[in-house]
Amino acid sequence: MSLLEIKDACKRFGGVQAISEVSFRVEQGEILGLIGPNGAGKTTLFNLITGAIQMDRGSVLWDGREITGLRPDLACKAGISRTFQVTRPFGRMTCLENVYVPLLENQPNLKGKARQQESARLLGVTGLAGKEAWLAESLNLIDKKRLELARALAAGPRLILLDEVLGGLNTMEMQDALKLIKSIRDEYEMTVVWIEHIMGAIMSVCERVLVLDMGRLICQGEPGVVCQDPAVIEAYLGEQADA
Amino acid sequence: ADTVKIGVVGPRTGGAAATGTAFEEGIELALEKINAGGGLLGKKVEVVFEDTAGDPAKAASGIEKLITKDKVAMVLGESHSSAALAEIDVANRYKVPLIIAEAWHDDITKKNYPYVFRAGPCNSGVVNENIIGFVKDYKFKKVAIFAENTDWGMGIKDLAEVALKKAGIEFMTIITERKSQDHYAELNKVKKFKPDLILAFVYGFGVHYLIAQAGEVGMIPGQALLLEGAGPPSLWPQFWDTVGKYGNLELFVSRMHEKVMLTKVAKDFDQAYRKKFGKAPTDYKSRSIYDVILIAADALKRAKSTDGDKLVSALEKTNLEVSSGMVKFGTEKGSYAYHQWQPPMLIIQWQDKKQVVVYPLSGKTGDLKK
Amino acid sequence: MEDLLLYLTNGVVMGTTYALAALGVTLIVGIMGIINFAHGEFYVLAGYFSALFAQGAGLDPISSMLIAVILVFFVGLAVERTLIRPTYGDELYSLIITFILYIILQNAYLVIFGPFPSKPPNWVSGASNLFGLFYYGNQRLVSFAASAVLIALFMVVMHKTWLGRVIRSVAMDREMASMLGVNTARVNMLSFGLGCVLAALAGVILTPVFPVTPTVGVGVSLTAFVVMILGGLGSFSGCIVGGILLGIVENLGVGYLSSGYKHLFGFVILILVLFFRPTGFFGQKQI
Amino acid sequence: MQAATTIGSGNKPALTGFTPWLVCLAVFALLPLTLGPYWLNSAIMGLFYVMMASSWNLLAGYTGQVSFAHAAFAGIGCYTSGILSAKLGLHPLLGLPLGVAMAALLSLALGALCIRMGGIYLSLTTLGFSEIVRIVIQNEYEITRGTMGLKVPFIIGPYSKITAFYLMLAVAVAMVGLIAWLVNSDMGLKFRAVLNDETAARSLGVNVTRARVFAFVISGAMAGLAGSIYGHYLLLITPHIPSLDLMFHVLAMAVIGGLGTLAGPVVGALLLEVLSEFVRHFSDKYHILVFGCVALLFARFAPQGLVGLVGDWWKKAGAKGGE
Amino acid sequence: MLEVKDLKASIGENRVLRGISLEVPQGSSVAVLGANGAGKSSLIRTITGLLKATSGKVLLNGEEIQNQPPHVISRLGVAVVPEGRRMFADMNVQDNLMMGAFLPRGRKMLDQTMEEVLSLFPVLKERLDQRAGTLSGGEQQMLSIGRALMSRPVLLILDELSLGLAPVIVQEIYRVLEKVRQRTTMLLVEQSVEMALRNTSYAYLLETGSLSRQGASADLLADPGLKEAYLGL
Ligand SMILES: Nc1ncnc2c1ncn2[C@@H]1O[C@H](COP(=O)(O)OP(=O)(O)OP(=O)(O)O)[C@@H](O)[C@H]1O
Ligand SMILES: Nc1ncnc2c1ncn2[C@@H]1O[C@H](COP(=O)(O)OP(=O)(O)OP(=O)(O)O)[C@@H](O)[C@H]1O
Ligand SMILES: [Mg+2]
Ligand SMILES: [Mg+2]
Repeated sequence: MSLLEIKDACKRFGGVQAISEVSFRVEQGEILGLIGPNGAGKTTLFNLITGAIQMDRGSVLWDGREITGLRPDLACKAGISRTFQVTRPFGRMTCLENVYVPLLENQPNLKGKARQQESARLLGVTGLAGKEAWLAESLNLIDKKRLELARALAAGPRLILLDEVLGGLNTMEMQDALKLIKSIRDEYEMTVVWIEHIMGAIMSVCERVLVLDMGRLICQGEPGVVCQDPAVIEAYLGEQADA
Repeated sequence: ADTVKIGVVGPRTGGAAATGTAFEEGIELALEKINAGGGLLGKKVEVVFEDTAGDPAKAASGIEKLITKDKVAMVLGESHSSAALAEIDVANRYKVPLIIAEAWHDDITKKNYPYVFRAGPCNSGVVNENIIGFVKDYKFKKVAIFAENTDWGMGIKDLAEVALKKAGIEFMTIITERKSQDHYAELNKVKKFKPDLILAFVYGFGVHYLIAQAGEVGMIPGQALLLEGAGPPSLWPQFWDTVGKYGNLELFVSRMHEKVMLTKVAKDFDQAYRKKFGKAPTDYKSRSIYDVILIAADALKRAKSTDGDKLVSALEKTNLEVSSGMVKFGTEKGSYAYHQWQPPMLIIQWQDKKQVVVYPLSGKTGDLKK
Repeated sequence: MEDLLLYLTNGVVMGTTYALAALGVTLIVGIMGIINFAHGEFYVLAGYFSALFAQGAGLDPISSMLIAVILVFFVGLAVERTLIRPTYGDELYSLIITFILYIILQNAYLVIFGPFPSKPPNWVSGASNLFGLFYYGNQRLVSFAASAVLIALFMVVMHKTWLGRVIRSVAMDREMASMLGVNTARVNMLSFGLGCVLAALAGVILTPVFPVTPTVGVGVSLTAFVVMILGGLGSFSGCIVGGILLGIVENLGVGYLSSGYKHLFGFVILILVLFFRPTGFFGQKQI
Repeated sequence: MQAATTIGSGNKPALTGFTPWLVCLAVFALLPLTLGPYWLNSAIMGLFYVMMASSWNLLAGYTGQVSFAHAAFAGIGCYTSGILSAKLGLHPLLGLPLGVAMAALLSLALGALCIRMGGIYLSLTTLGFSEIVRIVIQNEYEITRGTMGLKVPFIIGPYSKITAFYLMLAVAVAMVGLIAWLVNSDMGLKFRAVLNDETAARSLGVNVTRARVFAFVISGAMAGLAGSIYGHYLLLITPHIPSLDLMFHVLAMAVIGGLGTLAGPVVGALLLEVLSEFVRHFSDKYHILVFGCVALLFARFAPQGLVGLVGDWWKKAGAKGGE
Repeated sequence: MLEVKDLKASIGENRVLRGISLEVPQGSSVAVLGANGAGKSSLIRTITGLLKATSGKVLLNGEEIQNQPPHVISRLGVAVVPEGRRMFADMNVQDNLMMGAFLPRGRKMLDQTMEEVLSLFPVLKERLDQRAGTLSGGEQQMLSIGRALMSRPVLLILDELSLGLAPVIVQEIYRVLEKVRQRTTMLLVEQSVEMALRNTSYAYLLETGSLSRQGASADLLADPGLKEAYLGL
C-alpha cells in the first residue's frame, strides 16, 4: 500500500483549470520530485493534499484511508506537513516560538525545558542556531525558508511537502541543504515530496520525478529518464536541451 | 459654601434632549427671579444640572454625584419615569429631598418614600381625571390605543385599558417602537378596527411620524381624531414641518395654553419668557421646572436650613401659588397621592393652527371639531 | 389579501430606500475592503443640509438637495484623505476608525443641530389611492420613484461608463489598474466620496418622509449592513435584492407577528442567511 | 486577516515583571481610605471598564477579531443574574456564575456561527447580535422591565461601596491575571500564531476556528462576569449596559491604552474613566465628543496606544542615556 | 528608448536586483532571460513602478522614471502584460479591453484600436460579452496582450509570455507580436529561451539578480553553454 495516493484530482479556479485528472502515488520512504513550469499547478497540488483548498473532483488516500478534503490542521495531525513557497512565518513571534506552535499541537507531551530543547535542536538542524530569540519577521528570506522547514519538521510528520525551499542559496549552502533533505528521509524516516525548479538539485536527490504542465501530469519516472522525455523538454526544460 | 446649590436632573442628550433645553430656559428664568429677590438664606442660588440622557443607570449615578460631590440641598426635575424611578432610591438613601416635575409614572410617589415629592402630573391623574373624562363626555365609541414600548407608554396604556374597560368603551391596543419611523403596517390594522379616537401614547418625534402617516393613510382627520397623550411634542417647532396639514384637529394633553393663565405667576412667567427669549413659550416643561424651583425656594426659605428632614417637613406644609395653581402635597400614605400634587391638565385641539381648549368642559375656549 | 398587498407595497417601497442607502456601503466595501460605520452619519448630514438650505436659506428643494449632496461629497473626500487612507489593507484598523468617527459625528450633530428633527418641505403633499384598496402617501411614492431611478442610474453608470469601469477594475485588481494608468489612490478617494454621495442621496430623498435627528444614523447604517450581508458583500445587485427582501420581511413581520419587534426581524433573517448561505444571495468572494 | 499588524500586533506586554504591577495594585487598593463616595464610584466604574477593556483586548488585540457584542455579553450576564436574583430570589453570588455561563453559552453559539466566515462578518454579525439583545431586553418588558431598568439586590451583604470596590478589585486582578497567564500559555501561543498567519497556523496543526471560538467564548464569559458584578453594584440594570455607547467606551479605552498589550486596556480604562469625570464636569454635552476625538487621534496617529507611546519614549530615553 | 542603469531593488530583506543595466533601443525587441527566481519579474515591476528601486536609474526617452507611481509611468506610453495575466475577472472582455484604453492616448482612437486588436485576436471578437474570468488560459493571455495594445504603447513589456500556453498558441502570439513590432518597442521576459531568442534582436541573461550574459540573440542561440547557465547548475 502506498503512503499517499492521489486519484483523478481536479481543481478549477474561475477560468483556469489548475489541476486536471492528476493521479499518482507516493511510496513510503521515497524522495519524490515535483517539477513543471510556473503556474503548472504544483503548489495547488500541495494545497489539495493538505486540504488548504477543496478539490472539485478526485480523492486523496492516506495510508489507504480516504482523507479527501480533510482540514489542514487535521491533515497535519494525520502526519502530513508542508512548507510554503511564499514564506509564512509568524512574524511577530520569535523563531523559538514559531517552532513551539507545531510542537505544541503535535507533541503535546513535550513540555517546558524539553520542548525548548527540541525547538532549539530543530533550529540548529536547519541552520538557525543562534537566532532562537529573533523575531521571525526580521529574518532574511533564506532564513525564513529555513524556519519554514524547521516548523514543518517540528510537526513530526510522516510525509513532508517541500515547496521551493532552496531558492536563493549559493552552491555551498545548496550542498548542505541537499544533505539535509536526504537526512530528513534517512534519519527522520520521513517521506518527501519536493517542488524545486533547480534541476540539478532535483536530479541529485530524487529517486523519482513527476512533471506537471498546465495542470496535467505529463510524465513521471527516474530523473534521468524524465529529462529525456520530449514532452518534458517541450514544456519545461526548453528545446535547447539537446544543444 | 457661598451659594445654595440646587440640583436638577433631566435629559440633555439622547432622544429627549429637547426637554433639557426646555429645562435650561425654565431654570434661567427661575434663578433670575430668585436671585433678583436676594437669593435664599442670605446666599445666591446656584443650579447644577446633571444630564441623565433618559437612562436610569446614568440618572442614578447623576443624582448621586449631585448629592455627594456637589452637595446640593435638594434635587428637582426629571421627565423620564424610568430615570425618576432610579433617582428616588438614591435620594431616599441619602435623605435628600427630590421633587419630580414631569415624570408621570404612578410608582414614583406610590412607593411612599418620605424624601420624594412630585409637583406634576401622574399617569393615574392624567388618565382618570382627564383622558377618560374626555372620552366619556364627548361620547367616543371606539378607541385605538397606540403605545410605545417604554415604561411610560406601557404604564399609561395599562391604566387607559383598565379605565376604558370600566367605562364599557370598545378599544384595541397596538404596541410600537418609539424609534420606529414607519407605521403603515400598524395603522392598517387600526384602520380596520374603525376607531373614532386614537390615543397616541408615543413620546417625542415618534408621534409626529404617527400623525403624519395616520393622515396619509386617510384615518385623520375625518374617520377619527387623534389625542396625543404627552403634550409637548405637539408644541415643538418641528411639529408642523412633519405632520403638515394632518396636524389640524389633532388633540393633545397640556399644562399650558396661551390664553389660559390660571394664576398671576403664569402671566409673569409668560412675560419674562417672551422678554428673555423673544418668542412665546412652547414646551410647557420650561414652566414645569420653573414652578418646581419656586416650590423648592419656598421650602428652603421656610425651613431656614438645607437639612433634608427639615426641608421635607417644610415641603409637606407647602401652600404656594405657582403658574399652574396652588401647590399642596398629599400627606396621606398608602397611594400615589402621597407627596403628590396633580396640576390641572388641559386637552387642547389644533384648529387652523390655533390652540383651542376643549377639555375640561369648564375651561373650554371653543368647541371640539370632528 | 388587501392587507398582504399593502404590506408588500410598503415593503417594496421601504426596501428600495434601504437598497439605496446600502449601495454606498457596498461600493466602499467592494473597492476598499472597508466597512464604513459612519455611513448613516453621512446620510444624516445630507438630510440636515437639505433641510437647512431649503428652510434656513430658502432655496428651492432641488438646488438645496444638490448642494447638500455636493457638500457631503467633499466631506467624504476629506475624511478619506485624513482618516481612511492610512488604514488601507488593515480591516481591523478601518473598522475601529470609522466606528469612532460614527460616535463623534453623532455627538457633533447633537451639539450643532440640537436634538430636534429636521425636515425639508415635502415635494408633493397628500395621498393617493393605490389599487383602489388603500391610501398611500404621495411623498413616499415620489421618494420611492426617485430612489428607484437613482439605483437604476447607478447601475448604468457602474456598467456602462468609464467611471464605472475604472471603479470596478480597481475593485478587482488594484495593481493591474494602476499599470493601465489609473491613479488608484484617487479612485479610492473618489469611491469613498461616491459612497458618501449615495448615503447623501438617500438622505435627501428620504428626509422629507423621515426627518433626520442626530441619532437616526446608526439605524441607517445597521439596515445597510444587514442589506449588504443579505445580498453578499460587495455585490450591487445583491444589495437591491437584499433591500427589498428586508423591507418585505419587516412589513410582513409587523403585519402578522409583533409590531414591537420590527427591527428584530431583519437581524433574524440575517442570522438565518449567514447560517445557510454565508456569502449572501449574490456573494461570491469572501472578503 | 494578516492585516492586523498595525493595531493588534500581539506583542509581549510593554511592562514586564511583577514589581510595577504590584506597586500600582497596592496604591490602588488603598484608595478607599482617601476617596469620598463620589470618586470611589469612579474607581469602581474604572474597574468595571478594566475588566471590559481587558477582556475585549484578549479578543481584538490577541486574536485580531473585532467584536461589537462585548457590551451585549455584559448585558446578558447582568440580566441573567439580575433576573434570577430579583425575580426568583436567587442569591446574587449564585446568579453570577449563571450569568457568566449564559454569556459563555451565547458567545459559543454566536462564535460558532460566524467565526468561520472571517473578519468583517464577525464584526457585522456581532453588531447585529448586540442590537438584537438590546431590542429584546427593551421589549420583554414584563421580564426585564425594559428601559425602566430592573432593580437587583446588592452583591453581598448590605450596600457598601467599599465592599463593591474590593470585590471588583479582586475580580479585576484575577481577570487580568488570567488573561496574562492565558496569553503566555500554550493557548496564547496559538492565539498569536493565528493572529500572525492563519494559513500557516492551520498547516501546522492548529485548529484555527477552535482557537478563535475559544478566545471569543472566554472573552464573552469575562464580559458576562464584569456585567453581572457591575449590575449588582449599580442595583439597577438597564439596556444601557448592552448598548453600542458602552461598547464604544470599551473600544476607545482599549485603543487609547494600547491594543495587544496587557497594560494598555488597564491604563486606558482607569485613565479615561478619571478623564471622563473631568470632562463631564466641564460639560455634559461635549463629554462623548471630546472622548471620541481623543480616541480618533490615538487610533489615527498612535495606533500602538498610550502604552506603546510610553514604551517607545522609554526606549528612546534609554538609548540616549546609554550613550 | 528605455535605459536601465545599475538598478537595485529589494523585497524585504531579499535583494532581488543587484545592479542591473540594460538598454532597449527604439524599435527593437529585447529579451530578458533567466531561471525561475532570477529576478526577471522584479525587474519589470521596478521599471513599471510597482517595486521601489533602492538605487540606480530607469530612463525612458532620457527622462528619469524610477520610483514614479505606475499610473504616471503608464501615461508615458509604457504598457505591461504582467506575469499571471491579471484579468479583471468579473468584467467582460469588452470592458477589459476598454480599460486598456483608459488613458487619453488610447481613448482618442478607441474604436480604431479596438478593431485592430480584435482582428489580431479573432477569438476575442466572438467573446466580447463573456466574463474574462471564464476564458481559457490562452484566451486570457491574448486578452491581456490585447488590453496592453489598446493603450497604443510606445513601449510594450511582456512578462512570461508563453507561460502555461500550448505551443500553437505561443506561435500564434509571437506571430501577432511580430505584426505589432512595426510600431512598438518591446521588452520581453521569457522562460522558453529558444522562443525568445528566435523572436528578438538582443538578449540579457539574468542570474540571481545580476546580469550574467548579454548579446545578440542570434549569437546566444548558437551558444552551447547557454542551457547550463539557464538551468542554474
Ligand atoms: N487561489 C487561487 N485562485 C485562483 N487561481 C489560482 C489560485 N491558486 C492558484 N491559482 C492558479 O492556478 C494555477 C496553478 O498555480 P500554482 O501556484 O499551483 O502553480 P505552481 O506550479 O506552483 O507555479 P510556481 O512554480 O510558479 O510556483 C496558476 O495559473 C494560478 O494562477
Ligand atoms: N513577495 C515576495 N516576497 C519575498 N520575496 C519575493 C517576493 N516576490 C518575489 N520574491 C523573490 O524575489 C526573487 C526574484 O523573483 P522574480 O519573481 O523577480 O523572479 P522571476 O525571474 O520573474 O522568476 P519566475 O521565472 O518565477 O517568474 C525570487 O527569489 C523570489 O523568491
Ligand atoms: Mg508554486
Ligand atoms: Mg517572473
